[in-house]
Formats: sequence, C-alpha cells, structure tokens
Amino acid sequence: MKNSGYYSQFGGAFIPEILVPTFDELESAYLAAREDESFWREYLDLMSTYSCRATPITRLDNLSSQLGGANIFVKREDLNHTGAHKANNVMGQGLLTRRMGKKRVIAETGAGQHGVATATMAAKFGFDCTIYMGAHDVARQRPNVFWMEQMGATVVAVTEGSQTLKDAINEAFRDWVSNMDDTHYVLGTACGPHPFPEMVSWFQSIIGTESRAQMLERNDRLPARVYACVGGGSNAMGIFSGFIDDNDVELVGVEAGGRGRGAGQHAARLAYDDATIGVAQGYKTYFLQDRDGQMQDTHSVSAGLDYVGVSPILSSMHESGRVRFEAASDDDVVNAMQRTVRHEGLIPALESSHAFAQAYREAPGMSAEEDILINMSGRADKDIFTVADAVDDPKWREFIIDKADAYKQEMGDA
Amino acid sequence: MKNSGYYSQFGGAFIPEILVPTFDELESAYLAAREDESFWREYLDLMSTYSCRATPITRLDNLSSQLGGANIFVKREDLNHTGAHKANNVMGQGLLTRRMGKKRVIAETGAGQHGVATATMAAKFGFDCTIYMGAHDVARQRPNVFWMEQMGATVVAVTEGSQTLKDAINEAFRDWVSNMDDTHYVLGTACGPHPFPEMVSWFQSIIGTESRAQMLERNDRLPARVYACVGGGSNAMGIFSGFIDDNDVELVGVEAGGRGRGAGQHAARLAYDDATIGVAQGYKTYFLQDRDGQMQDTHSVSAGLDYVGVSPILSSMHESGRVRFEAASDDDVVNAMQRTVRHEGLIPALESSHAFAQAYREAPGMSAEEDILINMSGRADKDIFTVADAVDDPKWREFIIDKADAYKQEMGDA
Amino acid sequence: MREQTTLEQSIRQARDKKDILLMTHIVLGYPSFDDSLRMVEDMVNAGVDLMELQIPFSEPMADGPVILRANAEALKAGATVEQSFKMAERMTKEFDIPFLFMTYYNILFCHGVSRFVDDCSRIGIQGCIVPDLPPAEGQEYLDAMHAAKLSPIHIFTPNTPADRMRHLSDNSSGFIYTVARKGVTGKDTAFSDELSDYLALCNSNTDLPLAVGFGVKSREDIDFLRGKVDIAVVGSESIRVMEQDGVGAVKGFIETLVA
Amino acid sequence: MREQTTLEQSIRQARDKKDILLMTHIVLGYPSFDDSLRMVEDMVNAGVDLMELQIPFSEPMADGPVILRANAEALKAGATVEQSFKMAERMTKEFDIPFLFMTYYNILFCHGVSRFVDDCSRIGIQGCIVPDLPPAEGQEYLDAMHAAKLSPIHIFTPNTPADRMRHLSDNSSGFIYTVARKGVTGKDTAFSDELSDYLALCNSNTDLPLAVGFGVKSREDIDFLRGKVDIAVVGSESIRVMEQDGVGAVKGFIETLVA
Ligand SMILES: Cc1ncc(COP(=O)(O)O)c(C=O)c1O
Ligand SMILES: Cc1ncc(COP(=O)(O)O)c(C=O)c1O
Repeated sequence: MKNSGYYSQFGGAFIPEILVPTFDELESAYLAAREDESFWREYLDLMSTYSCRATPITRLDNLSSQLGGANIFVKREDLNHTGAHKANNVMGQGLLTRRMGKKRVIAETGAGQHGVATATMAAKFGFDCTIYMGAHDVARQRPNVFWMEQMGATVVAVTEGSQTLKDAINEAFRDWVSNMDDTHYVLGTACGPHPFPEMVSWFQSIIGTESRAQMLERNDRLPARVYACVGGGSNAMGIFSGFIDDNDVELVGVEAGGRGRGAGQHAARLAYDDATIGVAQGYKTYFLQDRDGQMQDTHSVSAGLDYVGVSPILSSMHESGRVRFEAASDDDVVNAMQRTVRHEGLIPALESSHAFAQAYREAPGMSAEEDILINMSGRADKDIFTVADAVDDPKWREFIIDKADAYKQEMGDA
Repeated sequence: MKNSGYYSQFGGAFIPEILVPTFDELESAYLAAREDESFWREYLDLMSTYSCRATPITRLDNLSSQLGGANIFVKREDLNHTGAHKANNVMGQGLLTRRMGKKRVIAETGAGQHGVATATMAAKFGFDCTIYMGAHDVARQRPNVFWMEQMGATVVAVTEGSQTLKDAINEAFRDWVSNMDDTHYVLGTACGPHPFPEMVSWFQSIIGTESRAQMLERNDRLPARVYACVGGGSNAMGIFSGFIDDNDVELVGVEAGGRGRGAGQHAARLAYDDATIGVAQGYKTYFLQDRDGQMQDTHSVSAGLDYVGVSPILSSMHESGRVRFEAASDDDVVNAMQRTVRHEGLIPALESSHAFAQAYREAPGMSAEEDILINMSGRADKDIFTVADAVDDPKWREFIIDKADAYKQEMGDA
Repeated sequence: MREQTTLEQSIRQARDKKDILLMTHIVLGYPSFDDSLRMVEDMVNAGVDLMELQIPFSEPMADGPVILRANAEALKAGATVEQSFKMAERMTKEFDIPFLFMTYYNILFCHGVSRFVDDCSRIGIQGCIVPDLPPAEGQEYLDAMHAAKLSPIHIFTPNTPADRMRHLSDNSSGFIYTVARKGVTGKDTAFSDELSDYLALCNSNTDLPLAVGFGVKSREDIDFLRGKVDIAVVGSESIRVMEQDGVGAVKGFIETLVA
Repeated sequence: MREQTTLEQSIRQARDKKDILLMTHIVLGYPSFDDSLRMVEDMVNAGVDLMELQIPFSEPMADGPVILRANAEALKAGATVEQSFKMAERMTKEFDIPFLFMTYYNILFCHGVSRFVDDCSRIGIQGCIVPDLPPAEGQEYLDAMHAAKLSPIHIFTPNTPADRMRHLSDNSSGFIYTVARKGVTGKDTAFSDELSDYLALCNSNTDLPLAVGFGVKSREDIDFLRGKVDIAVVGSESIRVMEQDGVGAVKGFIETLVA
C-alpha cells in the first residue's frame, strides 16, 4: 500500500486494513495492464465487436439552427451495448478480473445502469455476479433489476441508510471484505479508493480519444467547449481526457441542480458551494455533508447523478480551473430531454440531459464558427418509468393501472 | 403504372386507383435514387453518424462451446439507433421523402418498433408524423407509444378488424388515399405493393453487405448458414441479400411457430402449410387465410412476427428453394432468449430470438469448422412488458401493482 | 367501336326515361342475409335503378369506417362467398334491375377468377367493381369478363390523369365509376364548381356512362349531379340510415332521394 | 524501544491481575445518550476492563448490520460529535477504566485532526481506532496522537502479511486490535486451531498487547482466547442483547462472560 492516487489534495485510499492486500493486488494488475500493449488491444477489440465502438458523433442539425450560435455535436455513448458509457468501464474491469484469476464480481448501482452493465459483462465472461442496489432504487428501477436477474445476477436490495447509491457502495465494500479472494469489486464510476478513479477514467478515456479524432476529421478543428454530466464523474473524465491538453477547449461539467441550492435539494458538489472536503467511501473529495462530516441527502431527477461525492480527479480540476462546473435544474433537464427527443429523435438519459441543458443554454451566445460537443452518456428508453413520471404522462399512469388490474385478475383467476 | 415488381408469381401492386399516380411517383423516385450514387453515399453517411453502422459482429463464445458444433456469430442490428434494423429502412425512406418534397410521413406498426423508428426519423427530418397501430397493440406496447408521442408523432389506435398489424396497414392506406399529395407512407417491411418489397430490401441490404465483408475478414471464409427471423421479411431480406449469390451459404428464414400448427395458432406462412397464395394489402404472396380468402387470426409471442402475409420476394425464394423456412415455437423462443441473455449478455428481441432458437437447434449437428451467422434484428429491453409476461416474472407483477397503487394514491390526493 | 354490354344497354335505356339514375350499395350478409334481401326489396320498390352488392372481405382497404365495419360484422356473423352468390342469385331473379358485385380481388383469386366470372354470369350478375385490381394486374379477369359479356367497371379519381382515364375506359364496360374526391368511402364531399369541372373531364375521357360515388347522401347532392353524370351512387349513407333507424327506414330514405 | 502510553501501561497492569481482559463496545447516542451512559455504567460494574465508544458516522463501511443500524439510529435521533465528546468526557470522569474512541476518519477530518486529538486528550480518551485510516493516509493523525501520548490503534487481519503487521505495530501504541476473520463486525467466527495459529503469528509480529474482536460473544469464546491474547472484545453482541432484552439486560450478559 503506497500513498499514491492523489490529485492535488484529493483522492487517496482510505480503506479497511483487511482490503489493503486486495488493493495492492488490484493496483499491480492495473499497472501491469497499462504497461502491456496487448491488453488495450484486446480491450479495443472487445469494445468494437461486443459493443459498437467507435461510437459515432451526430450533429444536431435542427437544434443548431433553432438555437443559433455554435454547431452542436453529440458523442453517442447511448449506442453502446446496454445503452450507456458504463459498458466501457465494466468491460475493461472484466478483462482485468479475468487477468487476476477471479471468478466473481460485485457492483453497486444507483439508476441500475451500471448494474445492468456489470451483469452483462459477468454473463459474457462467465463470472458469478452480485449487484447491490438501494432498496429505494430497486423499487424505482424494476426494469433494470429484471434484466440483471435475467442475466443471472443476484440483486441485493440494500435497506440501510438512505437506501440509495452510497449505501449500495457501502454494502458492496462489506461484501468485498468477506470475499476478496475470489471477488473483484467493479466500481462504477471514477470515485472510490485509488486506483479506481484513475482506472475507471482510463477505460473511459476511449470516449475522449475517439471524440478528438472524430471532431478533427469532421470539422478540421477542435470543439470550443465539451459538455458532460457529472455523477461520480466517469463519463466526464472519459470525454474530457481527450481534450485535457488542448487548452483552447473549455471543459464543462454539469451537475444535478435538482430543485436549486440548499441541503438536500440537489447533488451539485462543485457548481454550488454546499459541499465541503471530506473523506468517505474510501477517498477524499468534495462531499455534500454536514459540519460533523455526516453525509446529507441529495436530490436529482436522475438517479445516476444523485450522489454525495465526486471524482477526486474532477475536484482537482475544479480547483485548478481546468474544468468549469455548472448545475442544471430538474426542470431544465426534463425540458432539454424533451426538446432533444422532439427535434432530433435522440433520447438522452436524464443524466446526459444535464449536459444537453447546459449546452443549449450556452450555444446561442457562441459563434457559428464554433463547435460544441456534448457527451450523450446514455439513452433514456430503459428509464421509461422515471421519464414518464418526470413528464407526468397521464396515459402512462392509466396504462400501468390497467396492467395492474389485469395482473390482479389473472392472479385471482389462477 | 407498369406491371412490374413480380418475383416469379409473387408481388405486384394491387392498389386502389387513386394511389396509382402516387406509386408511379414513388417508383420513379426510388429508381432515380438507385441510379444516383450520391444517394447511397448520403444514406451511408447518415447511418454511420446518426446510427452506428457498420454494426459489429459478435461471436457467442460461451454458447458456441456449450452447444458444440458450429461457431456462432451474431450480426448486431440491436445496436442501431432505436434498437432494431427498422432504422435502416426508415432512414432510407426519410431521405427519399425529402427528395420527393413531401412533408408528412405515416406508418403502420405492430410491436411499435417500426413506429418508434419512423417517429424518430420524422423528428430528425422535421416531418409531421402519424402512426397507425392496432388498439390491442397500443394497449400492449404503451412504452413505444409513449416515445412516439414524445417524438411529436400522433399515434392513432386502430379499432377495426383484429386491431393488430394488418389493420394498422389498412388504416395507413386509408390515410394515404386522402393525403397522398404531401404524405409518404413509410411501410415497415418488405411487403406491400411494388416498389415497397424491393425498396425496403434495398435499404436493408446494408446488413448483408456489411455482414459478408465482416465474416470474410474475420474468419477468412463465409458462414455455412445464415439465420434470420421472418415477419414481413425485411431483416431477413437484408442479411440474405449479402449472400444470395454464394450458393454454399444456406439461408434459413425462421417464422413464428407460436403454439404449433393449425389455424390461429401461429404465423408461419412458409414453414408450415397452413397458408395459401392470395392477394391482400396490395400484393400477392402466401397468406394465412381461409378458403374464401378471408385473412385468419395469427398468434405469436412476438408482435413483430404476428402477421398474415410475407414478403413476396421470400415467397419466391421459398419456391425456388434458395431459402429454407423453419418455425420456432413460442416456448423455444423464450428459452433461446433467456439462454442468450444468461450466457452472452445479449438481449435479443423476441422476434430475433426465433432465429437464435433455430440456430441453437442446428449448431450442435454442424462441424467446428463451420460458422453460422444469426441476424439479431433488435433488442428486447424496450419490450420489457412482453418479456416479463413471457417469462412470467412474479416480481414484475408486484412492481406494476405497487406502481399502480402509488399512482392511484397520488391521483386521490391531488 | 366497342360492343355494348347488357349493362350499358340497360343503363342507356333507363336514361332515356330519367335524367339521372340511382345506384345503391349494400354489404351482403350485413347485418344478416335476410336483412340484405329486405333492404334490396325496399330499395327496388323505392325506385332504385341499379344495385351494388358487396361481397364482404376481411381487408377492405379502400373502404371507410361504415362499410369497413359492415364487412367485419358480416364475416363475424359467418357470411361466406357461397352464401353471397346464393343470395345474389335470388335477388337477380326476384328484382328486375341490374345487379353488380363489388369486392376485393382476393375473393376472385381464391374462388378462381374464371370460375368467379362464370358464376356471376350464371346467376345474372352484370358487372363487377374490384377496387384493388388495376387493369395491369387484371388481364385474366378482364379477358374472362369480356368473354362472358359482363362489365368490368373501373374507377376514375381526381388524381387520375387524362391518358390513364382513357386506358381505364378502354378496359371497362357498362359504366365508369368516378369517385368525387380523394379518400375512402363514406366521407363528406364538396359539391362544387370544381367537382363539375372534374366530372366534365371524366366525361370527355370516356364514352361510357358515368356514375359518381363517395359522399352522395341527399336529394340536393343528386340534383347537383343531374345533367353531369348518368348515375348517382349512394353507398355508406343507406347503411348509416339502417344502422341508426333500422332496416325498415331505408325505404323512406331512398324515397326522399328519388321523389 | 518505544515509550509505553498510559493505555498500554494500564493494560499491562490489569493483565497482572487477570489472564484476559474484556473490552466492550457501544455506539454513542444509541438508542440515546442516556442509555449509552446506563450501559457503560452497567458494563463497568459487571467487570469490563476497557470501553470502546463509537462516535456515529453516516457511512460506517467496515461495520456489519447491527452496528451499522446503531450508527444510523443514533444519527436519526440527532447525535452530534459535540454531544459524543460531552458524553465521553462524563464517562471518563465517572468510571475508572480506559476509554477509547472508535470512529471513521471523516469525523476527525471534519473536526480538524489535531483539534480532535486535543479534545480526546482533554476529556481523558486514551486511544482511537479509525478503521478506514491506514498509516499511509494518517501521518497527521499519528503525529498528533504521539505528541499527545495517546494511542493510535491499528488492526491486524487474516490477510495482513507479516511485514505489514510490523509496519502497523510500529505505527501503533496501546495495543493491536486483531480481527478474527474476514468480513464485517457482528458475524460468526470459528474458534479453531487455525485461529490459534493466526493469533500466534500476530503476537510474534508485535510487542504490544493483543486484542481480538469480530465475533466474540460467549464465555466459551473467551475461554478459548485465554492465554492467546490480552483482550477479548465484545462488540455487536452486547448491542444485540440490548436490542432484544432492553438496556437492563446488558449487565447480566457481561456478567456471564466474566464470571
Ligand atoms: C447514462 C448515465 N450517465 C451518467 C451517469 C453518471 O455517472 P458518471 O458521472 O460516472 O458518468 C450515469 C450513472 O448511472 C448514467 O447511467
Ligand atoms: C426486432 C424485430 N425483428 C424483426 C421484425 C420483423 O420484421 P421483418 O420480418 O420485416 O424483419 C420486427 C418487426 O417489428 C422487429 O421489431
């Protein structure tokens, strides 16, 4: 256990003693994989045959002209197998798990997206799989649970704490401290103890590498700004990493503004100043916590951004000013989603719609000679329950009520 | 109006007089587009930037070794934008609609997949859009209806006839005979009056062209057999077209065997001998009809294959023996789907799962030196209501009942 | 010059006595075959000049909601092609006006096209309207109809160019059926100057008598058409009257048209 | 040689009189601060030798379900760090055994590490267990603890290699806490030969007294440990007894252990 994995003052590995050798092993395996060129080649091959990398870049023709200003381009991570950028990370960690000779994976999941991705990877690699998910989220995201179970994963509903993402992470660690010998914990975002933030960012860097080349090829210039939503920070780290050395490219991270400023109303750790530096879930970063250091409730229309912490690498980029952080409110996000669906036929996940909302706000003030790039981290069609509620569709309610009546009748008849 | 569009004795254009000029116009536009190389270039460009073509080919590592015999490969049409091969057809017809200067599109839909694809295309191209859908299907496929409406499409529930796909087609024609001047009817499969079977097959041929090149590059040989499910026949025509001149490649079309032989139990027009030649919905082919020529009810676990007719081009290939037709039963199909999910992490649509079921039946009898290719025409994650019912998941029912109770309570409180 | 069929001759003779003829339409077997018979009897007694008998089909693509539902209900009640022929045979025997079949091509195709035409001939049906069978697809049918001296009737529409009108006319006998507007059966039509121009165009492109249908439903509509066409066709409207006020009401409705 | 802290001295003195010491654990503020006080009083009266006071934290990653829930309930009831300090101060004043704090690093970090250590010192806390703070991350904490002559206590686990045991021992004072198995607090441990071997290994890699925890819950467990370690730690089990039979039952439970 080395004192490594710091990004200015953020990061580290604040882990129970029993996991120290496991983290040492993971870090070695990760570093060895980075050294070994064949590993990345195998990763690229997997991603281009099992998922559809390189994912394309789509120009928003209608909205670019409706909004005026910058030309809007979208990196289509929604087209990945399982519908989000999460696939990039889990497939990479799957290869690493096999390299370490482990036979079982565990993961936390909030929205369910990372759980589905991990269960998919486990089915593909033949690993046993247990997914921890807050009981609240299990109730909200049954479709994802259904698919995880179909994939053969065991989904454990976590009834502790706020019954959401952070509690699922705690539970996953509790499993790991008992089963580290045969089990790898597939953390879903660029958070947690070292080497997770760096490793997850590495796997997600495939987004940025592709994007930079694609934008150059298409427009003969780099985008003026790149937008990504920020939950834990993995899709943002992924796309930003392609442009980090291009100082003219402004990087914009968009957090969950929820219902606005104030404790419990949002999940904006860096854009607002409700968060303070702390240490939890194994790493040091900005957390939404009270003065004692107890984590606070957060709120967002999108489960995937509804998290108390944020990637330590992004905290350091916030500090250095390399990345600008903004927050988009629930209402703006639902509007941006509907607008994108209506005028471009794309269905961005509510998470991704945060990036769209901010881009739509800024594009009109920019010049037609400038391009902007939005990372569409995922698609929303699987989150129909959430989206239908967010747009408050009465026909959907009716459908569910009728469906329930039909089930009750069948069960009565049986 | 020329007497064209026949494939041996099948095909033709049996259309109301009022549509004759419209079909003449469509045929000319289609033929001109085929002549014009820039059209196909534009099409390829659209499909590679708006969807993720070329879609990859995935090897089923686990099932190939579990089953023994042939190496199983899958063409991943599920990774298309909107989740199925339907995108290929609608985007092509979208370009054609723009070329003809029309401003409105209409379409029929059964499962909802083609409706979502068309609504998406309309949003992207800025067309008005009306989707006809049997009232039964509207009730069963609310998620798809929800997305069509979000895209700005008007969804009309057709309450005539059996309230399913064929009735939606009739209704779409009824709309068209009133609004042909500004409206294009985006037919969803390789059926209907000439030039639809040929035109839809042309757009779908992108699947076969890619597949042949990909299989050769990957394995240095062609697959021994190619499997596709057959509803109207568009995904089958798409993939088969790449191998039609390769006489050593056996082409296998898999129809909906439903609950087995006998009227009303299935939708197998060519694999069983319950169908006879007839003329309906504007074209001549095998139909599941009674002796008078009245169309019969059909049944399939998958709405997208639940159709009385079949592509006239496939009927002629059935006659010539170029394509072998088989039927897979509902039970086999659900098993094949679950097996694919469980062991490969792929979620084939119930439609596509017909092709998987037949391939799994045949692979063990083949040699390890042979490859087979399955067309995965779409993904099932949007059809969760159907799939959850097909696998009879009690937790899903509970979830729906709880959700309905919550809605009722909210509505009571409001 | 083409040879006049019996149907054309009867129409021309009737026109010598009346300045416009009335053709009505029913769906055989809807709501029952007995009711079909009763309605035809009432219509003939009320002064109808020609009858169009629709053999129900499960996919009536060119029909609007009213006739569509009538087709579906007749089939649901068990109507078969054989019963339709039997009932038509009885009608042609009992009533001394020309009867036509209207149906979709699959009914002919499955019955066997030449057998279908022979059966029409045998039972005294004088012509057929098959809305989904353009001449290009219907050579066998046209040949059989001409051989049997029956009238294959085709349709002119507001979208049909003049040269195609002549082509359709060349392939027709008996009369030409023109639809007064785009769309399906049973919707409203505007009886306007534009319509007059269109009908003049139709007349100038055929030497056959002209019938006009789609949306004719009142005495005023018929008055408008007088002098412009030979036959006014009332289709959906009599079914609508029957559905609303019962089979017995049809007679009265027809009488208001011909009074 | 390292200087002995007060804590180590007290342990060694107590061991002169007893062949195994008993340390128990409570979560401050659970179910209430009054109950915490009552339990400590009963435990001390029943013969407990050391007390581990857990300051509740919202994310107790290394704790199992029982202590996890106790943390959550204490916070829900409004427990703050300030109240925990106040209560601990009262306890150290009233009861003449060594008291330790157990909590997670964020509590120290947000309080300010050196202020936290100063406050411990001021109120008579003799050592701290911070399970998510490995020495590599805790230099500031270690320096402050050593300066204040308080005992930073680290944990040996069945996964810890010998060289790391020595590293942990070098950074600890007071005693070494060894966990008897993998996993979180509150699950069953097998008291076996394997455990004896492991404890011998632990002893050979530190010159500090050894406490063993995770799963100790009966007189037999303690008998097994006698002669192998200096301190037996009863954690979740006393909370479990309290939850099942009430605060008053804890005293009886402890008495069965030390009898
Ligand atoms: C589609 C999508 N986007 C974004 C996120 C947020 O995660 P991250 O910030 O790690 O990209 C999630 C998390 O579930 C997600 O599902
Ligand atoms: C995924 C999928 N596959 C196949 C089909 C069947 O259509 P076709 O035979 O035209 O490919 C459908 C139709 O909805 C579909 O959605």
